[in-house]
Formats: sequence, structure tokens, C-alpha cells
Amino acid sequence: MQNVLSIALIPLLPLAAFVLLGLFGKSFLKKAAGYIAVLFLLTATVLAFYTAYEYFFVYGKADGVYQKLVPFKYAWLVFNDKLSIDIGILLDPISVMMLVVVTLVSLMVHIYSLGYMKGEERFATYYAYLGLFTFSMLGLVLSSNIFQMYIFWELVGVSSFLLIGYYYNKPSAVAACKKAFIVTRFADLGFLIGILVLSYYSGTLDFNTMLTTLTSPESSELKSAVSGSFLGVSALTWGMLLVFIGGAGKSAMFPLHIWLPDAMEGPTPVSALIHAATMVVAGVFLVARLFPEFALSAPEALQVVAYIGAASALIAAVIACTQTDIKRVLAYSTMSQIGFMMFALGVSDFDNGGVLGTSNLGYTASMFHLFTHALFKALLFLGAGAVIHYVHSNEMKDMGGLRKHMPITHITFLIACLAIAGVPPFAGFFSKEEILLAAYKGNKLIYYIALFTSALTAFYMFRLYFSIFWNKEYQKHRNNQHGEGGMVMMLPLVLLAAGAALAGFIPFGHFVSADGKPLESEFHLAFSIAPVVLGLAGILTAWMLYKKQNERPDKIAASLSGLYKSAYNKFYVDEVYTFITKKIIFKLIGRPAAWFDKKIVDGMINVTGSITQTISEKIKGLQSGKVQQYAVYFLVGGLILAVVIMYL
Amino acid sequence: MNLLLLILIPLATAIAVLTARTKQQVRWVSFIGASIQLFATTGLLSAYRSARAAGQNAQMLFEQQYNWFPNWNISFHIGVDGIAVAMILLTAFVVVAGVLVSWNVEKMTKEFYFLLLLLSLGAYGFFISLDLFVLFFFLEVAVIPKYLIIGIWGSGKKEYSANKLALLLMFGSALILVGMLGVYFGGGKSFDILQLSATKIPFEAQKICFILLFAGFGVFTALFPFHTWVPDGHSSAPTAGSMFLAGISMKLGGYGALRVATFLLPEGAKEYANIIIVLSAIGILYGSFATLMQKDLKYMNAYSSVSHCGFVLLGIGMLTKTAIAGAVMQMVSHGLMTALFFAAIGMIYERTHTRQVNEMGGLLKTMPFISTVLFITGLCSLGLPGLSGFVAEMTVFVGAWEHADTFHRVATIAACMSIVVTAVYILRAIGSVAMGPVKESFAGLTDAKWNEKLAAVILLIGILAVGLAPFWLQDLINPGAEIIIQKLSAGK
Amino acid sequence: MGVYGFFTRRNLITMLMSIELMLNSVNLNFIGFNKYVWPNKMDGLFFTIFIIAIAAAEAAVAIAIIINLYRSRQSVDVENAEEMKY
Amino acid sequence: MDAFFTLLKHELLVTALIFILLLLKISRTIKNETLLPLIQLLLLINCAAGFFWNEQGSLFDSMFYTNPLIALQKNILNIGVYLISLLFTDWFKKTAHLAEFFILLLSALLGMFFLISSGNFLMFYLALELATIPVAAMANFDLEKKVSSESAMKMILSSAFSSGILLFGISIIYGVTGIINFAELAAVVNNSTIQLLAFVFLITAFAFKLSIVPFHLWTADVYEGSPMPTTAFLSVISKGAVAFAFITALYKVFQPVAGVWYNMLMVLAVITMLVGNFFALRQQNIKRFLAFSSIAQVGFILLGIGSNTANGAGAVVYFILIYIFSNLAAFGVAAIISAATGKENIDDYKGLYKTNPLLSWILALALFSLAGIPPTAGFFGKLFLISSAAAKGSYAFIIIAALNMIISLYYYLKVIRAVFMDKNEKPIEKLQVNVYAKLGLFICGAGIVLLGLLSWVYEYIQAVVQ
Repeated sequence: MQNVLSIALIPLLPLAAFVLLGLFGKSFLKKAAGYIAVLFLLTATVLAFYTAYEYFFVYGKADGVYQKLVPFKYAWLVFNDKLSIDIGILLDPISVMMLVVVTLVSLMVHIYSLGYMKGEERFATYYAYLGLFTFSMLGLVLSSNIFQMYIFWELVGVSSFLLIGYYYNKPSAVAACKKAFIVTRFADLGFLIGILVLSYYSGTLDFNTMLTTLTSPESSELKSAVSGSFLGVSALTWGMLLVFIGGAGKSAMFPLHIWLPDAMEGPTPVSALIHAATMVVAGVFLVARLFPEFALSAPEALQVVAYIGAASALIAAVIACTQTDIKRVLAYSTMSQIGFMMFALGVSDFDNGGVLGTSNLGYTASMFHLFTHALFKALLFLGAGAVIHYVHSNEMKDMGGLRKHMPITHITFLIACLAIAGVPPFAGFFSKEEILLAAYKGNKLIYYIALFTSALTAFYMFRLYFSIFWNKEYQKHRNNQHGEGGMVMMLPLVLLAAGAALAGFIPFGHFVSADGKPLESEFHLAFSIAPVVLGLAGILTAWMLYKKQNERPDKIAASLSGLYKSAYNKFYVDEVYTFITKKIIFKLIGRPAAWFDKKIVDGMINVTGSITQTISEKIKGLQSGKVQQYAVYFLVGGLILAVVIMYL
Repeated sequence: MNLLLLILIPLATAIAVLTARTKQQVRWVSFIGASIQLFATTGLLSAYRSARAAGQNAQMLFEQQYNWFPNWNISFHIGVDGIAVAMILLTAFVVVAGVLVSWNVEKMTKEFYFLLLLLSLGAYGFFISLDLFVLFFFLEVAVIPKYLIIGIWGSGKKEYSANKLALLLMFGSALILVGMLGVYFGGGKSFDILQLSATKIPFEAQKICFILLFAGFGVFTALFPFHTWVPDGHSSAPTAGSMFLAGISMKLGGYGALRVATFLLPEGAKEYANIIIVLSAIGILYGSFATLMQKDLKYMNAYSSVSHCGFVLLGIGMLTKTAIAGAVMQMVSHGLMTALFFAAIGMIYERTHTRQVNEMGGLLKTMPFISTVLFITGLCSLGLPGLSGFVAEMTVFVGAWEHADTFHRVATIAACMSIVVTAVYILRAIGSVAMGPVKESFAGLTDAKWNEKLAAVILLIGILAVGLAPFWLQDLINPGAEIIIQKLSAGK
Repeated sequence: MGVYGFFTRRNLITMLMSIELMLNSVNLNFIGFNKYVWPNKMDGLFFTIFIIAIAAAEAAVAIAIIINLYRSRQSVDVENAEEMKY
Repeated sequence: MDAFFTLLKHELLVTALIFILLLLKISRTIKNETLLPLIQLLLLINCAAGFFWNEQGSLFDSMFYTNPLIALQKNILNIGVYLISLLFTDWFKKTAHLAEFFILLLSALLGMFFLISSGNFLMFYLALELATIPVAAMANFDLEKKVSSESAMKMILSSAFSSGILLFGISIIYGVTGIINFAELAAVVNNSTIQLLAFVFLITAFAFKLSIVPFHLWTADVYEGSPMPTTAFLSVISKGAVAFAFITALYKVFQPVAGVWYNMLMVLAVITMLVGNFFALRQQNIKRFLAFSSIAQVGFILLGIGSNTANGAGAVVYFILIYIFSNLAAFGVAAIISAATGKENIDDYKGLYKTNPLLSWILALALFSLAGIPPTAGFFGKLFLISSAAAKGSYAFIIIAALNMIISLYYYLKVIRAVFMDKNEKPIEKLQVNVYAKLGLFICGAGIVLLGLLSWVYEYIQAVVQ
């Protein structure tokens, strides 16, 4: 059977790297920091692949269905008889897949960073942070308990905060990391309350138990959860929606996406790790993890997931067309692609012909896309990193014509662009086709949105590509001494490029499906024509507009000025948030609260004090110093006392 | 394990401090005394665990009883249950750290340490006493040292703050006193907690006394709207003073509210639970929003203490076992965390001579250790898993969620919201203190010295021990909480 | 009468005399009660005798004090002796 | 031994002391430096002797009555007087008429002993006057100070006025019942209007002595003007004695009308506390400050007296014992400072801790004890007083009393603040405290700390009371 230790080591190795480098990275491990981290992660990656092999091919399957296995569980914090946070390991197709993805991408980033981050003062710290992040992410995907997931969820948040804020003395980086953390934190609040709701109704925090209590129609918990309602929506749906808010926050779904572009302030490999492959897909993973509950018991919530996903995909794609910072373009493209994964889940069904009457293709497609996207998006970011490393700028206007200067980067970047644009036979094509197919089966409106978006995707990706590598001729700076980057930087690019090119041929449906049963991926040539053609049209447009330096893009931008401007300004979502936080929370709640405290509550105490003082001042006249008056008071007092006693 | 040791060690240390000649001697004597105490408390922990494991099921262990004022049925009755052990451990941790952090106090060093030790003596005594009178005695013993510590060694408008603190705390004790007398006469003329818990106090008396007792202890633990001593007191106090105030003193209130008000007066507690919940929810939110507007680090932490202590009261008000266990955990966690936070602030202040957030920047560069400590406590404060704050807050939330009605739900959600606000202010603070461009005037500053490092590490160990392995703390607390709940449900 | 005198006179000696008046009224009381209400008990008479004796002692001390006051202030007016108040 | 000697032991001893002093005074002139230790020694012997051969019984046709409780009360007063003789050494050394001062003081003490032991109105009145008139003379002992004679004048006039009222009350009772003996009177007391009127007049006399509001107005002026030892004597010994007598009178004689005076005392207690505290808030002169604070303390004593239980009586005795230690300690420190520098204002105390840590700590201890803060004995004393009052269930009064503790803490802290926290350009320089005063302060300090923690003191008192 499974070897618990070998699985447990996968997250623990990065953690060990974190602890080692965190404690000693500044002193005697300074030189070797990077290599130690890479070594640890390499081991973890190997173990992850080994685990995947073992799970998928050796023991994972029983009766043709992939099992949810819990090889390890420890009651970490027992709340009451039913509820407890267990730290455990849950193996099922998606967690095993995620293990592979996370370790692989992380390893690539580790290796790449050896070159990219060379000479940084806090080199060891950087690797420590990477280790912490990888650990949290792995812990998250292996969680057997929803609260355990929340724990790692938060850890992911904080480690991403650390990584984004790595250049801590750059004010924009500080602002960005704060923003990232706070926005996701806000979403986590939803997640937390969602957990509370779910745990209350399901009576458990354990994923497997929750699956049985909340999805089997006979369970009493399910009945009470569905019957208990608030504002006309069942409690369970509320719970699922709240959980989804958490996922949406991490996955930068509209309107909680605002942190993502800003988060590009981190070092570029970090962007690759966080935004391409791991953290942002945590939300997707969460929805996938709870997919049976969504699909079987709270289909309304799933609808919401679908629409939010579609809207995010579209909006992000539009914005991406207008950005000039290459990392921001990639960031918005990430958001758009995550949107694809989300709505793919949203339109899916638990099994073929289930409650929604559609197919369960979406689930598989979503996971497939997650997988391929991780590969090509990591590649894109790392490529962009190489470019930035070379030209020392993020802005498109400083680039152009780089294909001759950095040939390897150019080729790999092109492969990635083709993949994301959905050009066969690259990986993105297969996964996107499945998504579109699922959408077509599930929800026609979303299908058309998706279709349009994928065309846009192709356009903006190639706008990026042409702007960087073609367009004008690159004026080499005099101070730019180094070349494209060393072996350590190119190796990951090549490896990932290979993955991006070939991953599409994996029969993904065999391994990952909503109900664990193998799913034959459908492939209709006719269906593929529309997306591919549209994608190619997008590429063509980009070619016309950006291949050579010319006036056309500006003209088009001018003719669409309203849309362009609002898209360029990210549809002013940031401004709305600023307004809400600055004006409402700070001015209308925070300041009055502080004022209230200073004036009213404090005032109450001080007034009590001053009243006492005033009384004391007022009655001082009694003590006049006149002995005769004293006697008068004496007598009057005595008489009053006498009267009171005698007649009352 | 002889519990008397717990008050004799600080007492002996305090006397030894008085006889010490040089400042250096004073410091070492206090440090050694506090460390011995720390060892004694860990010894207590293991003794307690082994006694429980050996099947001793009495509510209180290591009981001792001496007649004190037989005329009033007052006896010097001491004993501990798991909750008390947890609080004692917390105190020991904070005391050692506080002693270490105060290494630089040059002004009247001997008196300073003497008062610190006296304060800790009061806290230890409070936690082990099983007699209301003794409990009250120790509670009050701890008041005046606070006043003097703030007033003499404080900064800013220290006299005002010291006065306010002393008077408000006395106000609290006055309420407690009256409530205590009510319990005494209502419960068959006994001050003994165990005896009282066995007698049935009339409902009417319970109602009145509960208000008095809870409000009284509430003052100590910053129940809205009696919290105003907290910001001023904490911000004016010297570092160790703030640590003790937030880390220990506020816990006296929480423990009292639980052990005395709730445990002895279950009917009253049920009657007024909703009011407590409302007040504490207000306190939580209001404290966190007020924190948003603070510019002074100490004020920030003080207001956030108001918010965090709200969780303690919320947990108690929820009257479920999980919530009460959570409240106790929150006490432990908050004690460690704020103590560390104040320690870090103190270290920073000692170097930069400012506590204004916007006047600092980039301290991570010049003092990486202190900044990291600040950062970790900040994370603990906003409830990061793996650190103690998370465990405690989640336990309170889950416990609170056991009530199904809308009222409790709304209160819980309101309380949950504070974790976002907390994130905002903590990150704001850290962002502008530790991160950002390095201010030139701070470029030459040095990092923590050995004593400061040791203090921080000790508290960090506590935070991590709770955060990473909450189960041991829970094992400690749960039986105690269980008994309180039994009493609550038996009252019907 | 005595009380009235005590309240209104400003000369300390006169005030002292007023007090003596008050005491004498009490004496009258005692003697009167003794004679008419409780003729067979002598307590009232004794009481009176003692009151007279004490009053004398008291007056002696008081006058000494007043003289002292006069020495320091050159006045026996009660309103000149209001230095301490509030 | 003859009953006459055992029962009258305290009084005889004091009388003997008076005569010794008289003889010494007449025979030749002795320097203060030699006389004072002698007096202190004699007082110590007197103090110690008080604890032996205490029996119950009455003398002189039950005009004089004593029992172990009364003996205990007298002992307490003796201790107080001994402490006074120690603490105010500085002042005593300077005064020109040391022997006379102690003769007066001891006469007053004698009066108090008789007051406590009095079994009849005649005795009561005589003792009261004996306890008052010498004190008025003592108040005038700072001959060169204007305020001293002013305070003496106020004292003698007020007290004469008060005794006028008292006598009027007694004469009414005599008129109604024909009885002046307490024991017989107890049998016939009822709440007819005329008797109650007389009762109120009686109470005013006690109230005057105890400075219960509104009969307290003389207190502050007299305290401020008098020399320190007189003030201390007035505020501690005289208060204690009257409180003891008050208990005896109320519990023994007026027990039948307990319902009437219970409420009255509670109300008076509360008013007294409030007014005392409100006035104390603003005082700058330390003596005046202590005067008002002692008024507030009397409020607490009244709570105990009003409770009308053995516990209450015990608590009062206990409290007064503690109060003697605490208040004398405070006065003692003030006296040492005043004797050395002439400074009596709280503002002058700023920065005292820097120069005189020991005095500061004693002062702090004393004030905390007065404020009722543990671990000082004052905490226990106050707590027992309040508890005994609570036994009656009058929680409204208790709450007000408890709140009053806060106000009082505020002004005690004002002093503490001046001493410990405030900075001063020219603090009081380092003072040489002589050995007797040191001993006195030490005894007070030890008393303050130990009387509470060692419960047997209280148990002993309580046992005697019952």
C-alpha cells in the first residue's frame, strides 16, 4: 500500500528548507542556500511523481473508480464530539495531480531563481519564503479536512505576502503585498463563515464524511441543510457560496481580482509560482474539492460559480488587451484563464445525465486546463522574467525585436503563446477544447462568451509576443552586459516548453473525473473549427497590428477611446475599492469609532471625574471657617435628623 | 506539587531583590527567580498531567486549605484545574520575558523589579485561589503595582493614564466586591468556590450578582464600554508594564469572569448571556475599527487588545464548551502574543524614540530580528494558522456557531469580520514600520541584544507551542470547561 | 436664648457666656425634673452640680485660649479667626 | 487582688502616670531629651500592663463597668498613645512644656477610658468633658502660631456647644424616665417621640466627636491648626474611643430602637463618606487632607457600627486598630517632614521618594492601608466592615460605599503621585529620622502589613467581642 512517509515528505521537505534557511540562511548556509533548496525540492518532486505513479497505476483504483484515500490523519484540534481539525493526507486524482503540478512548477522556479536572483542580498530568505510557500500549497492540496485546508490556505496567503513584498523597501511592493493579503483575507472571511455553516449542517469538517452527509439524499443532515433557509436560499447554498467567495478571492475572480495585477511587484519567478501555477488555482481546486457537494446539493451555487467565472474570463481578457506592462498582461491573462477553469466547473455535472442533465466533462476539462495552464503560464512568466532581466523594464515600449537577442526565450515564449491561444497541437488546445465543449453542453451563453474570450486571448497574447520580440529593433543598452541568462534560467524554460507542447496528449479524462470513473475525452473535429479559427484570427490581428512598429494600434485605441480607457484603467474597480475603504471604512467607521472612544467613552470617565471635582468645589462653602456657622449646621442637622426619625 | 511554591518563589525573589545591592544583581536575581518560577510551572504542568493520567478526577488538584478568617468562613484554599494551570503557565512565560525586556531600566531599578514581581505574585495567587476572598485579595494586590509602574516609569501622559487605570480597576473591584458579598450571603455564607458551586444560589441573587461580578471582571478584561483604561494605560506604561498589563492583568478579568461569575452563577449567566454577547461583539468590532485609526504602535496594540479580549468574553458569553475552551485559549494566546508585541514595540521605541507608525520605515533592514518578531506577532494577531491566535479564535468561532439562532449567528459573523480589519491594521503597521524605504536617521540602529532576543524567543516558543500543537492545551482546558458547562446545564 | 446668643454674637467672650446660658438652661431642666417629676431621686441634682463644675473648668480653658488668641491677633472678634477654611 | 484594682487597672495606671509626671514637673526641671525616653518607657509599661488581669465587673454602683472587650479597647488606645509618643519625637523635643502636654494627653486618655467604661449618663458626661477639654488645651500648644489658638478656640466652643445639646438630651431622658443608669435605661427605652428626640440629641454628641457629617465641620480646622501630635491624637485615639463608646451605647442601651438607628446610621455613613471624600479631593495641606480622609473613614466605621452584629462590632474594633496604625504612620511621616522643614503641603512632597525612600514607602503603605488596598491591613478592615454591613442586605449603601473607596483612592493616589512620580526642582532634602520615630514608623509599618495577613489578631478580637 501507500507509503505514508514518502507522501508526507513531499510537503515536509520544503518546510524543512524553510526552517533551515530561515534560521541559518544568514549565517553559515549563506553560500549554499539556493542549492539546498533546489535539492530539497527536487527530492520532493521525485517523490511527488512517484506518488502519482503509485496512485494512478498501482493502488489508487478500486472497481474502476479512483478512491479517496486517507493514509494519514491526526486529530490536531478537537472542538467537540463531531468537529475537529485533523491534519491528514487525502489522496485522490486531483490532489495527486496538484502534487505533481505544484512540485514541478516550484522546482522550475527554484532552479530558475538560481540565476535570476543571483546576487540578491536576501537570497537565502528568498528561498526560505519559496519553501514556505511550496509547503503551504502542498499542504493545501493534500488536506483531508476543510479546516486543514483553511489553515494552509491562510499560510499560502501569508507566504505569498512575503514573496510579493520581497522587495520590502519599495513602497509599491509593500502596498501590493498588503493589498494581496487583505483582499484575499476578506475573501477568506467568506470561506471561514462558509466552513462554519457547512460544518454546522454536515456535522463534520472532514472532507470524506462531509461528502457522504451532504450528498447522499437520505442523510438527515442534508435535509436540514436544504430546509434551513435564509433570504429564500437554502443554508447549504449559502454555505457553498461563502466558501466560493474564499476561492474567488484566492483565484482572483471578479470582483476580488484587484490584488492580482499589483502582486506583480514581486520578483518575476515568484509571479510565475504564485500566479501561474499554484496559489491562484487554489480557488479552483477548492471548488473542485467540494464539487460533489456543489453539483449534487447546491446547484444554484454552481451556477453562480459559472457566471462569475465567465465574467472574469471576459473582463480580464479585455483589460489584458490594453495593458502595456508585460507582467500585468500576463496577470490578466491568468485571471482570464482561471475564469475558464471556474466556469468549466460551473457548467459541469457530477456525472453524465445527473441533476443538471448535462455532462461531467467540465470537471475534467477544468482540471485538465489547470494542469496545462500551469505549464504554459509558468513558462510565460519565466520567459517574461528573462526578458525583464535582460532589458530591466516591465514596459512593452522598452522592448521589441528581442528575438535575435534571446533566441531560446523567443522560441519557448512562442510555444507558450500558441498553447494559450489554443492552437493545436499544443497543450492549451486540448484543454480549452474540452472546456468549450463542456460549456456548449452546459450553458450556451457561457459558451459564446468563452468563444469570444478565447479569440481575445489569442489576440492579446500575440500582441504581447510581437511587441516583445518583433516590432521595432531593440536598442541595446550599454550597461547591459549579461546575455540571455545562464543555463539555470534556460533549462526550466526548455523543460516547461516541452511540457506545454506535449501535455495535451495525456489522456487526462482517464485519471481525473468528478466521480472518479474514467472519462473518455470526446473530440469533435467540427466543433473545434470555430475556436481554432477564431484563435487564428486573433493571432492574425495581432500580427497586423504589432508585427511592425506603426500607428494602427493607437488609432484603434483612439476610435474605441471610451472602452479603451476604461479597460486600460481596469474598469475602475480599484477606484471603487479605494472609495469604499478610504471613504467608508476609514472615514465612516474607523474615524467615528476612534472619535467615539476618545470623546464619548473616555469623556464619560473624565466627566465623572470632573463632576466629582465640581461637586467638591461647589460644596466647599460649607466649610466656611466660621465657628458659628458650624454650630448652625450642627443644630440644623440635628433637628432634621430628629424630625426624620420622629415622623418617618 | 505544592502550590504554595507558586506564590513563595515570587515572594522570595521580591525580597531578594530588595536586598540586592547593585542594579546588575537586581536584574539577575529577578531573572533567576522568574526562571525558577517558570520551571516550577512547567513542573506543575507535568505533575498535573501525570495526576490526571493517574486517574485523579477531582475538579481541582493539589488542593490545600488553611483557615484564615474562620469567622467569615474564609480559608486560604488553593488548588488548580487545567484552566488555572494554563493561565499560570502563561503568567510564567510573560514574567520571564518581562524581566528580560526590562534589562535597560536604569531609573529605580530595584523598585521596578520589586513591583513587577509583586504584580506577578498577585497574578499567581489569583489563579490558584479557590476562595473568593483570597481571589479578590490577590486581584487587588495586582492593582497598585500597575499604577506605580505606569506612573513612575511610564511615558507620555503617564499620570493621567495611571490614575485612570487604577480608578477604573478599583471600580471593577468595587463591583466585584459587592457581587462577591452577594454570593457570600446568597450561598450560605461561604467564600469557598467549590462549596459555593455545590449550593444553589437563589435566582434573584444570581441575577444581580452576576451583573456585578461580570461587569467587575469585565473592567479588567476591557469589556466595552469599560475599556478606556486599556489604550491609555498600555501606551503610557513601560514595556514590561504593558506586557504585564495585557499579558497577565487582563487575563485576571477573563479568568474571573469565567471561574467566578459564570461558574458560580449559571442562572445569571444564562439570563444575561445575550447582553454579554452583544457587548463583546461590539467590543471586538469597535476595538478593531478604532485600531485602524491609530498612529501610535502602542495605542494600536492596546486597541487590538480590546478587540481580542472581546473574543474571550464572547466565548464565555456563548456558554458552550467549545466556546469556553476557546475563550481560555484566547486568553493564553493573547497573553503571549500581546506581550511579545509590546516587547517588540518597546525594543523599537528604545532605538528609534518614536512610536508613530508614519515616522518609521524599513526597520527590517537595520533590525531584522525585532522586525521579524513584530511581524510574527502581527501574524499571530491576525490569526495565522500555526500561531496561537488562529487556534483560539477558531475554537471560539466554532463554539459560537453551535448556536443555531440568528442572533448568535449575527454576533459570530460580526466577530469574524474583525479578522479582516485586524489584517488591515496589522499589515498597515508592519508595512510602514518594518518595510518601506529605510529612513536615514534610523540607518545606524542596532538589532536586539541577548536579553531581548531571549525574551522574544521564550514568548515565541509559547506562541508556537500553542499554535502548532494546540491539543495539549486543549486537553488541559477541556475538563475544566466541561465542568462549567455541566453546571450550566444542571441548573435547569 | 443661649443658642441664639451663640449664633449671633461676634465677641468670643460673649459667645462663651451664651454657652454658659445653654448649660444653665439644662441645669434648670434637671432641677425642675428632679423636683417635680422624680422627687425621690437625687440624680438630677448631682448632675447639675457636676455640670456647674465642668462648665467652670471649660470656661477656664476657653478663656485661656481666647486670651491666647487675643495675644496673637489683638482681637476677640470671632470673624477675625477665620483663617482656616474650605 | 482587690476588684477595685483589677477592674480599674487601666485608669489607675494612667492616673499614676499623670501623677508621676506632675511630680517630676514640680520637683525640678528635666530636659526634654531625658524626659521623653522616660515617658515613652512608662507608656510602654502601661501598654504592656494593660493586657493582664482583665476581668468583667462593675464599680461605683454600676457607674463604671468593664469587661475583656472594653479592656481590649483600652489597650488599643494605649498602643496608640505609645505610638504617638514615639512618632512625634521631633516635635516633643522642641516643645517647651513637654510634661504638661503629656499630662493633658493622659488626662484626655483617662477621660476616654472612663467614657468607654461609663455605666451611667453622669459618668458619661464627665468622661466626655474630661476627654475634650484637655485636648482643646493641647490644640493650643503651638503658642506662637495664630492658627493653633484659632483651632483651639473652634474646638472648645464647638464642643461646649455640642455638650450643651447632649446635656439637653440627657435632661429630657431624665425627665421622661427618671433614670440615668444605662443598664436600667435599656429596659425602658422605646420609640416614643420624646425619647427619640432625646436619642437624636445624644447621637449628635457622638456624631460631633466622631465628626460625622453634618457635625464634622470643626474637624478640619482644628486638625489643621493644632500641633501634629494633637491632631493625631484627635483623629485616632479620640475617634477610636468615641466609636467604642458609641457601640456600647447603641448595642447596650438603645438596642430596642435598633430599627430606628440602623437606617439612620447607614444614611449618615454614606453622607459622611461622600462629603469627607469630596472635601478631601481638593485639600493641599496634608493635615487637612488627612482630616477629611478620616471623616470618610468614619463613614466606614459607621457602616460597621450600624450593622448591629457581633461581627460588625468586631470589625469596628479591628478596623480602629488598623486605622490607628495607618493614620499614625501617615501623621508620623508628615510630622517628621513638618518638624524638619515646616512644609505641610502636598505639593512640597513632590520628589520625596528621591531623597527619602523609607519615609515614602511608609507613607505609601499608610495611605494604601487607608484606601483599603491589599496586602495592607486596611483592605481587611474595610472589607470586614462592608461585609458586616452587607449582612443586612442593604446593597445600595454597600455599592455607594464601594464607590466611595474609588474616590478616596483617587486622592490618596494624588499624594502617592506627588511623592513618587512628580519631579521637583527643590525636593525636601534628606532627613535624619531619629531612632524613636523610626521605631514608631517601623511598628506602624509592621502593623499595617501584618495585622491583615495574620488572621489571629482578628480572631482574637472577634473572640473577645463574643
